[in-house]
Amino acid sequence: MIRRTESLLVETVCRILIPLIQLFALYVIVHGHYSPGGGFQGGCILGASFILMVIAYDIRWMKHRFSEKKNTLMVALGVFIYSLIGFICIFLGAEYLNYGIFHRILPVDVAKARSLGILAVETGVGITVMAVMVSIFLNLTTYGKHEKGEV
Amino acid sequence: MKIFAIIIVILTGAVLIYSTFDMPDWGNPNSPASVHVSPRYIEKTIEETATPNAVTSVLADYRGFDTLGETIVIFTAAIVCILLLRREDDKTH
Amino acid sequence: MEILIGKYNYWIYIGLMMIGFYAMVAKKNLVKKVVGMNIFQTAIILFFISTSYKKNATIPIIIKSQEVIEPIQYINPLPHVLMLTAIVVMVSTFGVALAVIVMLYKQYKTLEEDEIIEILKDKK
Amino acid sequence: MGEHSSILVVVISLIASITNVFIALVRKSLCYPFFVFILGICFLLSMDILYTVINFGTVKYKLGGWMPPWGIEYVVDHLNAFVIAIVATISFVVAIYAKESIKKEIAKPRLPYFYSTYLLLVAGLIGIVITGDIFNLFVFLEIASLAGYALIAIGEKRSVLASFNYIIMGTIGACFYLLGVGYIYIITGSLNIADLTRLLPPLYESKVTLAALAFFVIGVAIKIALFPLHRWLPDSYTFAPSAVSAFASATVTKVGIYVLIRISYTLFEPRFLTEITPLSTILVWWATIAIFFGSTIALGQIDFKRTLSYILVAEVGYIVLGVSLGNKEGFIGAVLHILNDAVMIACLFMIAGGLFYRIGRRNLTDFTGLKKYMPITMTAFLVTSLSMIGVPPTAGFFSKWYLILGAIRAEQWISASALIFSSLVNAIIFFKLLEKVYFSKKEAIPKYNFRELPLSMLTPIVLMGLAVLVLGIYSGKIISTVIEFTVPKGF
Repeated sequence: MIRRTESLLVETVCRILIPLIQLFALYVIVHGHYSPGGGFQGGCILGASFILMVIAYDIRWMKHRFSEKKNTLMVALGVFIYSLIGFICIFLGAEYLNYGIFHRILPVDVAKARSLGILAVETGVGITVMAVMVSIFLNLTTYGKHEKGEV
Repeated sequence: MKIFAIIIVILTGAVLIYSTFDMPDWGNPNSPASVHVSPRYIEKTIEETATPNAVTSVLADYRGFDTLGETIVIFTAAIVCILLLRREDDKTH
Repeated sequence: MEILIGKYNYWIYIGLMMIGFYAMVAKKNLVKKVVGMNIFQTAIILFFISTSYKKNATIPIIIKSQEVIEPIQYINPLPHVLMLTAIVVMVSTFGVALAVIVMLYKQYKTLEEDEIIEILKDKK
Repeated sequence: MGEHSSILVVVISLIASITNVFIALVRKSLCYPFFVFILGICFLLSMDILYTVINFGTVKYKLGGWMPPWGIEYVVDHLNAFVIAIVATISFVVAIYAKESIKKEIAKPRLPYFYSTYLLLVAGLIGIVITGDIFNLFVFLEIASLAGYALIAIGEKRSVLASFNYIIMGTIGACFYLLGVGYIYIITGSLNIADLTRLLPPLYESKVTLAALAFFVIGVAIKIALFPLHRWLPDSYTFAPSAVSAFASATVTKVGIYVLIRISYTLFEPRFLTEITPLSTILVWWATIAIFFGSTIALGQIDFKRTLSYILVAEVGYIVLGVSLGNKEGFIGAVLHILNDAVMIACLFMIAGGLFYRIGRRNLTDFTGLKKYMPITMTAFLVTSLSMIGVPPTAGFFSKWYLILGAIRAEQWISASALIFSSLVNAIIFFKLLEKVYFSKKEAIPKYNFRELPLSMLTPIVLMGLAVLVLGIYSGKIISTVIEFTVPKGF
């Protein structure tokens, strides 16, 4: 039960554009080691794709794809990943957020372990930023109702 | 009220301009900020973190706790928006 | 004259900052206040970023094949990192401020500060 | 956990606020027990830190394993550990109190998010205090501020406008602080406090250092509501939910004062404030004016919470005065007053919240004849009021004694008289109230449902009332084990 928008043009363009935007966002997140980019930037782009979905179609259609419960879960999940990685470092016997210690459990040297740690952390940041963007946008534009209409 | 505001703004501006005379020039490679802590990040980033992008390695590793803090800040913003605005009484499906 | 040209980045940020600060203190419309807050914070970000610049240097992504890495060839990454944090903080503050403004609008049906104060006085 | 407790005290409350969101999705009734449990752990960890610092000296913790000027470092000395213990204790006690009082003031579906935000405020405040890096301090300052804005905005109707004003003022303060950080960074290139202490002395003559100090002080002065910049405080704490007023009023301003102490005496040397810049003299006068005005305005208020807010403005003046007097007695008095004032203000705000809980009002006239109906609460109120006035065996007497001694030793006669004046004002306000409570012939208006508070609200109030007495009796011991060591060198 998807309600179509009035403009066929907007719908078709968004249908093509949104997956590309999301793909690009993932590229920005994972390629942060070698080029400008990283969790925040990628997360913002990813969040923007969902916001575009809301603007081009409507909220119900977007929530059909990405429910509020999932969104709230993801807001917390990203930060949780980040802080959990810090805790794993403590359990392995190093300081909080000292990713170098991962070389004990992974078959890599210290520098590479740090690189992997950065990647994991950036992923967490990306998830949180994406979900937060969507959450703030929905709450602000609909006065917290998550539905079309007046105040 | 407007005059009061203008006075405050001009006072702040005066302090800012006054202090600018002792600041290093724009783009000076020998300014203290460029020689004290930051060179290590540029020199050692590949060796220590296997990440060529120094901004990423500083962001997520050398100063990783700041980044945790900022992720928490944005998490706070989301929680605050839900706390203040979200009303569950209307059923959405 | 040399001071004017050599430090022109500082003059720009000072100007921006005073505009933002004035809007925050003097404007009566709540959204204008928050926009002023944003300009103010952007000015600070501009200040930090301009301190990181070195003449004839490039972005801090180190070329792997290089034998000796000279810090002078790359701009200072630290202010960029700090400002990434500050931008996120700014966005969050902006979000919270807007949420509070939405609540205020729901209560008073206006965004002008003096009108709200007027309504509060009438209630008393 | 030993060596890791300094980081755990921050991270556990952060993770708990995240986990709380998960729990809320599964089962909402579990949120509150979890919330109190976590704050209990934080309390124990803070005591562990205090114990370690007292017995083994300064604790350092390198985050991410990087050496200090490059990575972020936690440095815990006596002053930090002391303030952390205060924040953790008050947050725990108020959390117990919050259960009943918040149920009446906030809609039920919002409760889990309220607990999350409260935990974020605690984490932010402890993070500010514990860190040894000026930029990390800014990040946690923002966490604490954002959580604070929201907690205030969910109060009564008027609280939203108060919260908006707080956002504008608070952001100006935080931005000024950030600008100060930028100025320090541009002339030294470092962000670590210990490193800066070494780098800054040759730069004391620089205009940039002066401007940085000015921005730091003004930014922090907004956050602690020092007199002309106090405009956000009375409205915010009057209309916020009672549990939030109790916690925030007791800790937010105190943490701000901690930042002021750190900046003025650790980042810079004491001689920079007294000989090179006239900052200590300015602060002494500024604080004196704050005491006079705060006390005077407090006299004319009707709402009990608003009265307390203005008294708080005056109390902030006390502590800033003690810090900037520049002698040992004043400084000891100030640090001791951070503790005593946190306990007293939290207790009084909780009593105000209790009154509001029972009768939905909290004007000064509502206290009439309360001894009959709320005997235990009113006993705690009696003890705390005597302490606010400064009657000997209670805690308030000792800190005020040291502050006045310090003012006399620094030959600041006007400041000393301001302290005495403020005590007199407190005496007028609280004796009037006590008279209403204990000796009023008039009956309490019968239509109200006057009863003793529920146990979960009564226990924290009684605990704080007892603490006022106990802290008074053991103040000598507290000074000799902790506060003696916080006095900066050169005093």
